[in-house]
Parts: sequence; C-alpha cells; structure tokens
Amino acid sequence: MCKKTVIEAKIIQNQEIAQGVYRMVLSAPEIAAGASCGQFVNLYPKAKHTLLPRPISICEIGEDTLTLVYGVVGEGTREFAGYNAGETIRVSSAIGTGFKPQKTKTAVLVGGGIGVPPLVELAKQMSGEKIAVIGFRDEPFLKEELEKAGAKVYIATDSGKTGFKGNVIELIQEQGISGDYFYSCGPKVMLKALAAYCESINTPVQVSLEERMGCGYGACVGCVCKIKENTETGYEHKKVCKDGPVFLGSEVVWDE
Amino acid sequence: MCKKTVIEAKIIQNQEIAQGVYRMVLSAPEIAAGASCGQFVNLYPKAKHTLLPRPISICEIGEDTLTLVYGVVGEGTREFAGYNAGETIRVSSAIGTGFKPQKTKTAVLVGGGIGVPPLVELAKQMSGEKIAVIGFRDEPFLKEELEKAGAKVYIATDSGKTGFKGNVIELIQEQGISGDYFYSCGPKVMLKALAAYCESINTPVQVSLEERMGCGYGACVGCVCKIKENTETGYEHKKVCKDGPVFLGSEVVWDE
Amino acid sequence: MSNHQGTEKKLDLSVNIAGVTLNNPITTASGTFSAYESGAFYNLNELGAMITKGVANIPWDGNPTPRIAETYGGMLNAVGLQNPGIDYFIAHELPYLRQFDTKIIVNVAGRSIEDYCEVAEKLNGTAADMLEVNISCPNVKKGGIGFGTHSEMAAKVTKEVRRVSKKPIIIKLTPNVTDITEIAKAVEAEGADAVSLINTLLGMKIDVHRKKPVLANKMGGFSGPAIKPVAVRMVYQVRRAVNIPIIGLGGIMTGEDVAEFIMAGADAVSVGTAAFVNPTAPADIKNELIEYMQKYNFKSLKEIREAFTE
Amino acid sequence: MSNHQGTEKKLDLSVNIAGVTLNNPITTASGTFSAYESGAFYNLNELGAMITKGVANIPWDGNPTPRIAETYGGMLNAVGLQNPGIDYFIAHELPYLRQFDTKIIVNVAGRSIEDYCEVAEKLNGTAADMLEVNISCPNVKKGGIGFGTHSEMAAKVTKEVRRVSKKPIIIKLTPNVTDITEIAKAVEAEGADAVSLINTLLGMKIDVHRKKPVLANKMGGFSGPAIKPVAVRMVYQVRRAVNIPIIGLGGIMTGEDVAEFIMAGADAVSVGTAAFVNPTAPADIKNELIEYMQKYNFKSLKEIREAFTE
Ligand SMILES: Cc1cc2nc3c(=O)[nH]c(=O)nc-3n(C[C@H](O)[C@H](O)[C@H](O)COP(=O)(O)OP(=O)(O)OC[C@H]3O[C@@H](n4cnc5c(N)ncnc54)[C@H](O)[C@@H]3O)c2cc1C
Ligand SMILES: Cc1cc2nc3c(=O)[nH]c(=O)nc-3n(C[C@H](O)[C@H](O)[C@H](O)COP(=O)(O)OP(=O)(O)OC[C@H]3O[C@@H](n4cnc5c(N)ncnc54)[C@H](O)[C@@H]3O)c2cc1C
Ligand SMILES: Cc1cc2nc3c(=O)[nH]c(=O)nc-3n(C[C@H](O)[C@H](O)[C@H](O)COP(=O)(O)O)c2cc1C
Ligand SMILES: Cc1cc2nc3c(=O)[nH]c(=O)nc-3n(C[C@H](O)[C@H](O)[C@H](O)COP(=O)(O)O)c2cc1C
Ligand code: FES
Ligand code: FES
Repeated sequence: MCKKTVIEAKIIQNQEIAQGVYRMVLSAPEIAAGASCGQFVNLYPKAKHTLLPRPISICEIGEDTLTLVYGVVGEGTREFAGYNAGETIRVSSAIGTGFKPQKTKTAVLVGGGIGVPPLVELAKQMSGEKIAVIGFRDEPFLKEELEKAGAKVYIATDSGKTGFKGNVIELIQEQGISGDYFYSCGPKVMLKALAAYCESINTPVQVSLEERMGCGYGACVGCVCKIKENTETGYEHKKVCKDGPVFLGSEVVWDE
Repeated sequence: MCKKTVIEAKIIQNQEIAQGVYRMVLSAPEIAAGASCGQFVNLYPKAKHTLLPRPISICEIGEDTLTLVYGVVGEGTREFAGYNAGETIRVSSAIGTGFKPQKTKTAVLVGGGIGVPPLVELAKQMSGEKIAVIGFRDEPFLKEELEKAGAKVYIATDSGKTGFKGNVIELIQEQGISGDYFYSCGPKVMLKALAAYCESINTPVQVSLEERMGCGYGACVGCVCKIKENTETGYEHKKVCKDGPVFLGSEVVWDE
Repeated sequence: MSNHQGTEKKLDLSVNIAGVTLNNPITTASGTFSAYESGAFYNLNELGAMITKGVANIPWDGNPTPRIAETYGGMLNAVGLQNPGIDYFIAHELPYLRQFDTKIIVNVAGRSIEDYCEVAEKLNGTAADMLEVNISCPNVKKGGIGFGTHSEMAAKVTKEVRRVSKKPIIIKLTPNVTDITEIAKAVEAEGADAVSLINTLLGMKIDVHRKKPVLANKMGGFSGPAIKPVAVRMVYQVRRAVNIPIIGLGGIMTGEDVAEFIMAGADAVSVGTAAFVNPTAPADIKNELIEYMQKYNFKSLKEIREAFTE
Repeated sequence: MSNHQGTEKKLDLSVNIAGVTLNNPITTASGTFSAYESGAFYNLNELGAMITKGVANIPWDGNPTPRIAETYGGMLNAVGLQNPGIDYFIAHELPYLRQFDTKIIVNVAGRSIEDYCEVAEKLNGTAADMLEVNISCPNVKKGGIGFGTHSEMAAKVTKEVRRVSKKPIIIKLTPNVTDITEIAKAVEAEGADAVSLINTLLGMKIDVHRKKPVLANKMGGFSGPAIKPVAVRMVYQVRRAVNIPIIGLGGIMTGEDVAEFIMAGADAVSVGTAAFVNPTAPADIKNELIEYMQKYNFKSLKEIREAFTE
C-alpha cells in the first residue's frame, strides 16, 4: 500500500557546473527505479526553521542514481549547495505526472535556465530526431549532456555572451527550427510565449509548470494551476505536484 | 567602549569524558585574557530554531584557550556534542561575577555533577590547602584535573559505584572535612543544604547559581535570583548573569 | 525505560470523543491530508481519525496562486478552501475513506449558516463519524466577518448545525480573537459536542526582492511549529473554561508535543503542517508518543494528563 | 550592486516620528535592551533611538523564576515588568542615557491610569524624547484585564497620558486582540502621536519531562522570528487604518526583515529578541538594511515603502 517514501540518500556528487548552479548525484536505487522523465523529487532541508520540501526536477535517471541540477536561489538551495559527497539528504520518491514522450519525427525541446535539467532525461528517452533550444541569462549548462542524449543543441543567452543573443523563441524563429512536437520547461513567461507560438504553428507542446508547494505530494491543494475544463469558469484548479508538473500547452489558462 | 564581543572560536578538542559529559577546548585568546574563575561564557547553537545562548561555566583558562565541560541535556548541548575539532562555535566574552578566591588556610570546594567544572579553575587560582568534595549520580569526572590543581579530592556518588555512597554533605560530615571557607557549584538543592550547613558551622560559602537566561549578558532581567536586601520584601531580584552567578550563600533567599 | 508489557497493564491509547472511540489520539488536521496521497506514505489504519479537507455545499474554486509561503519555523497558506462540494465528496471521496479501520471526521466549510446546515444534513445518512465545523470561514452575508471571531455568530452556527445534524459536532475555533474562552463557552452552551483548536493565525509575508506580498491573497493562515506556544496556551485556557472534549492542534511535530497538548488539556490532537515536513509524520508521531509513555510508564492518556501539575 | 555614493544622491536613513527625527529607523525593543550592557557590545550611537525597559510609578518586583523559555524559532518571557520605579530611573538611569548621540524613548508601564499619568508627568522635564506607553499591562483596578485589549480602555489611557505629557506619546499595541485596527483607531482618535506594534503574543510551554509549565508564571509573552508573520500582517492592517506613524516590531532578525516591515507600512522598527541571539543585532541589522538599499538603489526609507505594490 505504501508506494511512496522519503529516504536518506547518499550524495555521490555535488558540484558547481555553472555559477550558482549545482549538479547533485544521489545514490537512490529504489527511487530511480520508480522515476520517469519530467517528474520531480522533494528535497528536504536539514535546517529546522525551513520546513517545506524543495521540489527539484529529475535531470537524469541512472540504474541506481538520480541526477538533479539546481540553482541556488534561497535558503534551502543554499543549504544544499553546502553539502559534500558522502553526506546524506532526505529525498522523496519521484512525484507527479511528467513528460509523455511521443513517437514523432522531430522533437523540439525548449528549456529556459533552471528549466533545462528535465529535458536531459526526456531527450534520453526519445528515439527520433531531437533538437534542444536552450536559453540562459549568461552562462549555459547541460549542453554536453543534451548532445550525449542525441540532441542537436542551439543556445541563446540574454547577454549574447554565448550563442544567439536573445530568447529561445527568437532563436527558433531566426534559425527556422521546426518539429512536429515541442516539449518545454522554464520560466512562465517563456512557456506562455512558446505555447502561443506553438498554437500559431499548430504544433502540440508539453510544458512543465512551477508553483509554490505545501506538501509536495498532492495532499494540500497548495500548488494549483488553471487547466481548461468544461466548467462554469472555463477552468479547473489542478495540482502541479500531482496532475502536473507537465501539461499540454493548449490546456493551460495562461492568465497572469 | 565595546568591551564585550561574540566570536567564532575554533574548537581544538571536543571529547566525551564521562557518559554524556564533554570537554570542549576553544582557541580564544582574547576571551581567555579577560576571563576569571566562576564566570561563564554563552555558547550559541547554529540551529536557527534554537535562538537563545547556552551559558556554560569556564572550567579552565589557558593562555590562548578556554576549557568548558558540559553535559548533554537538550537540543543545544546535543548540537555542541556533535562538533568536531577544527569546526567553529560562536562564543561570548566571559560574563558575570565569578568566585572571589579568599586568602584562607583551608578552602573546601564542593561540587555536584555538572557544577564541578568551575571549581577546577578556582582551585588553580588558590594557594593554600584545598579540599574538593564532589558528588555525582554515578560516574565521576574532573577528579584528575582537581588533583593537578593541588586539591585533595573526595568523591560521593548516589549509586555508590565510586567513592562514598550518598551526597556531598553527608560525605563532608562523615569524613569530618572542614575548612575556613567554602565554595560551591551544583544543583540548587545541594547549594541550599550546603548554605544551611555552612551557616550552622559559621563558615562563609560562595555559591554559583543557575537560572534560565534570555540575553545572557544583563539586558533582559530574565535570570534573576532573590538576594537579601534592606527592602520592603527583604530581598531584591538580582541578575544571575551579571551580579552572579556567584553569591554568598548567606545572602541568597533559598525559598523554593 | 520500563517495557514489561503483557505482564503489566497494557498501554491504552484510545480516547472517547463525544461517544466516538478513537484507537489513538492522532488525527490529521483538516486541509493537510488526503487519504489517497497521504496513504501512499503510511498506513492510514494507524490514525485515530482522518479529518478531511473542508467541504462546502457547492464546489469552491479557492484562491489564486501563490497559495503557500514559508516562514521562520512555520508557513502561510491561502488555499481558500478549494473543494469539490459535498455531493461530489459523498459520491466519490467518502466511499474511498470507508475502507480504512479508523474514524472519519468531515470538516465542514460555509459562507452562511444555511451552507453549513446543508452540508451537515447531507452527511446525516453517511459513513462520517463526526463533523468538524470550521467557523473561521468569512460570513459573506455579514460582510466577510469570520463566524469564529464573534461569540454570537459562533453560537448561532453551532445551534443550527446541532439542530440538523445527527452526528456529533466538533466546532473548530480560530485563535484570532481577544478571548478564546468566550467563544468556546458560547459554542458549548449551544450544544457543541467538542471543540478543536487552533485553526491558523492570520499572517502575512512580503517578498522584499519582488516587493510584493508572497501570497496572491496577501494574507494567509499561519501554521507550523512556530505557533505552538499560542496553541498550547489556548488549549490550556479552554480546558479550564468548558467541559466538552478538546482536540488540540497547532505546530505538533513530535510525540512529546502531543504529550504537551494532552497535559494542557487536549483529549485528542491533530497533526497538520508536520505532514509537509515529513509525509509520514502522523504515524511517526504516534510511535514517538508510545515511546514517551513507555519512558515514564504512562499506561493511558489520562495518566499523562493527571501527571501534569501547575 | 550600484554603489556610487557621493556622485549620486546620498542614502538617507532618517525618519521623523511625531516631530522627533531619528537618524535611522532602528530602535531597541523595550525590555530587551540595557544601555550599559548592550553598549558593551556595540556603539549605541548607531541606533535611531533607545527604547528603555518599562518603567512604572513605583518599583515592581517582577515575576518568580523561571522567567524565560525557548520555543521553536521563538521564546517566552514572563519578566513581569520588573523595574526600579520612575524616581530611580530619572535619578540613575536617564543621566547615563544622555551621553549617547541618539534619541531616548521611555517605555511606560502601569496598573491603573493614574500610574501611567504619574510616570508621564515625572518625565515632562527630563531628557526623554518620547514616551512609549505599554498598554499590555493588566489593569488591576478592572480585575487584571489588559488595557490594550479593549478599545475604550486603550482610548482612556491614551487620552489621560496625552493630557498630562509634554512629550510625543507612542501607544504600544498588543496583538492578542480580534481586531487590532479598532484599537489603533481608538488611540489615534484620542491623540496618540504614533503607535508601536506588536507587543508579545500570549503563549505557554509545558515541560513534558518535569510535567509542569516551564515558566513559573505559566503563561508568558511570545516573541522572536516565529511571530513575524503576525506582526507584518498587523502593521499592514494598521497602516491602512490610521494616519499616525507606526513603529513596527516582532521577530526582526535581518535588514531584509526591516525592509519587509517598512513595505508593510512601518515608519521605524524595533529589534528585540534578535539581540539575545546576537548581542550586536541592532547595529548589524542597520548595516544589512543599508546593503539592501544599495542593492536596489533605494535612497530613502520612503523609496522602499513606495516600491511595494500589492
Ligand atoms: C515541479 C518543480 C520542479 C522544479 N525543478 C527545479 C530544478 O530542477 N532545478 C531548480 O533549480 N529548481 C527547480 N524548481 C524550483 C525550486 O523548487 C526552487 O528554486 C527552490 O524550491 C527554492 O528553494 P530555496 O529554499 O532555495 O528558496 P526560498 O525562496 O528560500 O524558498 C522559500 C519557499 O519558496 C519555495 N520556492 C521558491 N522558489 C520557488 C520556485 N521557483 N518554484 C516553486 N517553489 C519555490 C521553496 O520551495 C520554499 O518553500 C522546481 C520547482 C517546481 C515546482
Ligand atoms: C551560569 C550558568 C553556568 C552553567 N554552567 C554549565 C556548565 O559548566 N556545564 C554544563 O553542562 N551546564 C552548565 N549550565 C547549564 C547549561 O546552561 C544548560 O544545561 C544548557 O543551557 C542546556 O541547553 P540545552 O539546549 O541542551 O537544553 P534545552 O533544555 O533544550 O534548553 C532550552 C533552554 O533552556 C535553557 N536551559 C536548560 N537547562 C538550563 C539550566 N540548567 N540552566 C540554565 N538554562 C538552562 C537553555 O539555555 C535554553 O535556553 C550552566 C548554567 C548557568 C546558568
Ligand atoms: C494548507 C492548509 C490548508 C488548511 N485547510 C483547512 C481547512 O480546510 N479547514 C480547516 O478547518 N483548517 C484548515 N487548515 C488549518 C489546519 O487544519 C490547522 O488548524 C492548522 O494548520 C494548525 O495546525 P498545524 O500547525 O499542525 O498545521 C489548513 C492548514 C493548512 C496548512
Ligand atoms: C524579555 C522581554 C522583556 C520585554 N519587556 C517589555 C517591556 O517592558 N515593555 C514592553 O512594552 N514590551 C516588552 N517586551 C516586548 C518587546 O518589546 C517586543 O514587543 C516583543 O518582544 C516583540 O519583538 P521581538 O520579536 O523583536 O522580540 C519584552 C520582550 C522580551 C523578550
Ligand atoms: S503541494 Fe500540496 S497538493 Fe501540491
Ligand atoms: S539573562 Fe538577560 S539579564 Fe540575565
């Protein structure tokens, strides 16, 4: 009956791969076994004044390991960044409804900043041609991992320091990148613009959303987003942590 | 003007010397230089949900070091017990009014349990004959340190496992231990009984009191004890952290 | 630690609340528990009772997001009582709850007295063992003032729900009042079978980097270990003001916290925010309570309560 | 981080409260500060103002010990306003305070309206810059009910103290009320020059090993970072209810916390429990506030306040 759990996992690696961005590899065979691309895990800080779980997408699923890539933004991720290999961290089972890889000819994977990580496992899971278009403020990361997973990688940066100067949608248009299915994870403004773009070119897109979470496992209804439904309001509040984080771009109500 | 401070001191040693009792040696030259026997320092836990300082008596004052001996009783001391040599801990300047060593022929130092530590530095500071009578539940500690400081040591334990079976006052009476000045630190019941005994034999005694503290440095009036004064009530509330922790047994109102 | 069970009197965790016997005093705080999701982490039969999310007469959409903010040792929520309505609840959720060997307490929300009564009536014929009436909801008919902050309004809701319901009713009190004993006495006088306290404190957090409130709703309900001293104080005060059973909650994180509430006067307790910090918290806390009782050789909750001296 | 001072407009931390200019918004919360002891750790000239411990018309003995308990992210105190009385204060403490280049705000305690007035009158001719009237004290004449929990009583104290005092008066509000805006409006109407909030929440802690309350007084005042969400919410509410300046406090630990209170509507702030966690907290927090302002290029407290959007 108890199909989910929280374990103390051993940290195998915890290394800065770009400024303020860390790759953490955990030894967690039982969690890796139940995980699929686009799901996330909850990481629990040790500091007792920070209570809530930190949801982090699964970047890669190994036989016995999970790879996470996270940015340092606040107290919890700052704590995580301080861990050394050999220490342990509390981590939950893989949670949520992830990407559903489709059997299409050319898949376009669009990532923004700290939204890039889940695209790596997605790329690994897909056969067929795959193009990754990834945008950053300044410093790219996970390019090699995406290439190793067989993707052709295009990079955009806000600063223009690396690759195309501009955002991913401008890059897609500039390079005339096209495909028959899009997948994306990144800031909401990017996802919203991409969903509009995909609608305009009549191509489906799966998007991975973010929301502030309470429980992180479906019990509190804290983390909802608006999904189109045949109700009075035209939408229903669905849980990002359970019904998502991945939804079809066309079913999301992009109001804000 | 700023004559007090809180520093990050390096831990040189942190070692269990009896069950649940630890000796911590800190490298803290500036604090050691200003410290005297019977004063205490505040140790600040790192865990942010435990806010208040933990007052710990100074056990020994070295040239550049402070030695503290503490028992693990709750969250803060449990945290301290987990530190390794090389790590740091926040520690305050020496605080309070400590023992005033008197020039007498025979001093009797009476300690109970985790009240024994400050007697070590006291013994070191005193010339003349000194007798230490120390009581424990079960397992004695700091015997060698007191002997090294020139004291003849008598031990009592509740269990009778080591030394005399009974309490320190029974031991004093049984062995006919006497002196012209007493100094003491330990549980309140012991101090109260000793103060009564000293009064009965007309010998002065300095006692070191404990009280729950807020600030730990004299600002909050949280840590008071009743000291006899010529007021309406016959006493005044004095601060254990500033006016004490050491008072004359004869001036304390031992009501509880 | 004495641990001679079998030879000695056995440890009895059970407690009777208004005629309903719970196997143990641990229940799940409303809004922090979902049988399906929580049951993925621990065996729900370990609970004294499941208290459901608030259910209203019709579906409520809840508030916009962000609904959650973390604070120092606590959290804020402004879920806004999103719920699918009582008909859906009875048809689709209650049947799932019945499979577990524990009691079912349905938390009831409403924007008017009629709302509360409609839900209570619809639950009459069902498997629900008790109702917990959340009177912290704003009364839309009275300009959004909380039912729970005025003793006359609290009394009125209690009276009407008591009249229509065939189940024992627990009134859940808000801590955002000058004198909680006044409200507790008012609801006791109108037939409340028990009270539960505390609901969340009202709090706010501002993100000084984004320069706006963290919650879309600006203010939200403040819960977690940070608030425990207020909860313990109120349970202590209410215990000395009324004679009906008390379900105590607010910041419970450990078995010793449960003992603290029982000493303050609670008959049972609820675990809320702790289940966010650790999904198996209710089960773990029950085990810690047993350890605590063994350490001090307490054989029943009553013995814990009676060991307390002021 | 832009940091071009000198060439640009200079950073101005000053704030005017009821005609008194503080060099910066950082003051010391009453009861958590002693000029002599705190001044051993940092330079008191760094403060916007020193707020003293509560002083009554005659010496108060305070409560029995233990007076202090630690809670999760907070603490309880039941010092009971021990103080040497206003005559001693004026003769022996005020002269010491005068040497510092900062303002002096004297916190006033009383058990009756006459008590408050007596202290206020005696302070008229002195170096005190302002009075902060703590109306959380129990009114012994009215059976120990807090002045601060009833708007009529709060208004009455304000009116009488305002009448006798020649100094600006700040009324310090208690959070243990159903609607703090009601009290704030009542004291504003009677001439309060400013309000400060919040005083401590009422809390309790039980030691489950000793099986009794930790505090000799059983209940005590709950302070520290745990309570900040309640304080921010109340400052936000009161800012929208009255026009007089607000001194905000409750759980401030960092410079960003100060910015949070300013965005919520505070004109100045007080640092209390933080000074127990770190004796130099008031000075450190002031420096952190400056860093925060530099990061976002704020030149004054007003700019912080105006950057807040709801
Ligand atoms: C489904 C999902 C997957 C995510 N995957 C990744 C990932 O792979 N890599 C990565 O770097 N980040 C990811 N994030 C964002 C990550 O959860 C936050 O950056 C992190 O929680 C911040 O924690 P903190 O303690 O450092 O920040 P603080 O601001 O101190 O956190 C305070 C609270 O806010 C929450 N919070 C803060 N920012 C966010 C956010 N953007 N989204 C949700 N909650 C937030 C925290 O969880 C915590 O409860 C993901 C978020 C979601 C919802
Ligand atoms: C002047 C003085 C000198 C002391 N010297 C020593 C010493 O040399 N060695 C030693 O082992 N202990 C000493 N103590 C007692 C020591 O301060 C406590 O054991 C310690 O604070 C417990 O902290 P904790 O977090 O482990 O316990 P918790 O119970 O988790 O602490 C909770 C709170 O209660 C306070 N507290 C708990 N027990 C005591 C106590 N007995 N006295 C004062 N405050 C307490 C803590 O400081 C903290 O604020 C001394 C106390 C005082 C007042
Ligand atoms: C996310 C969330 C949702 C809640 N929803 C409800 C609810 O629907 N009905 C209710 O009576 N209380 C609700 N509460 C309040 C809790 O039941 C409980 O009273 C409060 O959180 C204090 O307990 P805790 O500190 O253990 O969480 C909710 C609390 C949280 C955190
Ligand atoms: C030990 C202690 C003593 C206090 N004494 C007083 C007092 O004399 N007068 C008063 O108005 N407030 C008093 N307070 C309340 C504080 O001034 C402040 O309102 C409260 O602690 C909240 O702020 P904080 O969380 O920053 O501590 C006291 C608080 C503490 C912790
Ligand atoms: S975070 Fe609780 S339901 Fe999603
Ligand atoms: S602990 Fe604050 S005065 Fe002694």
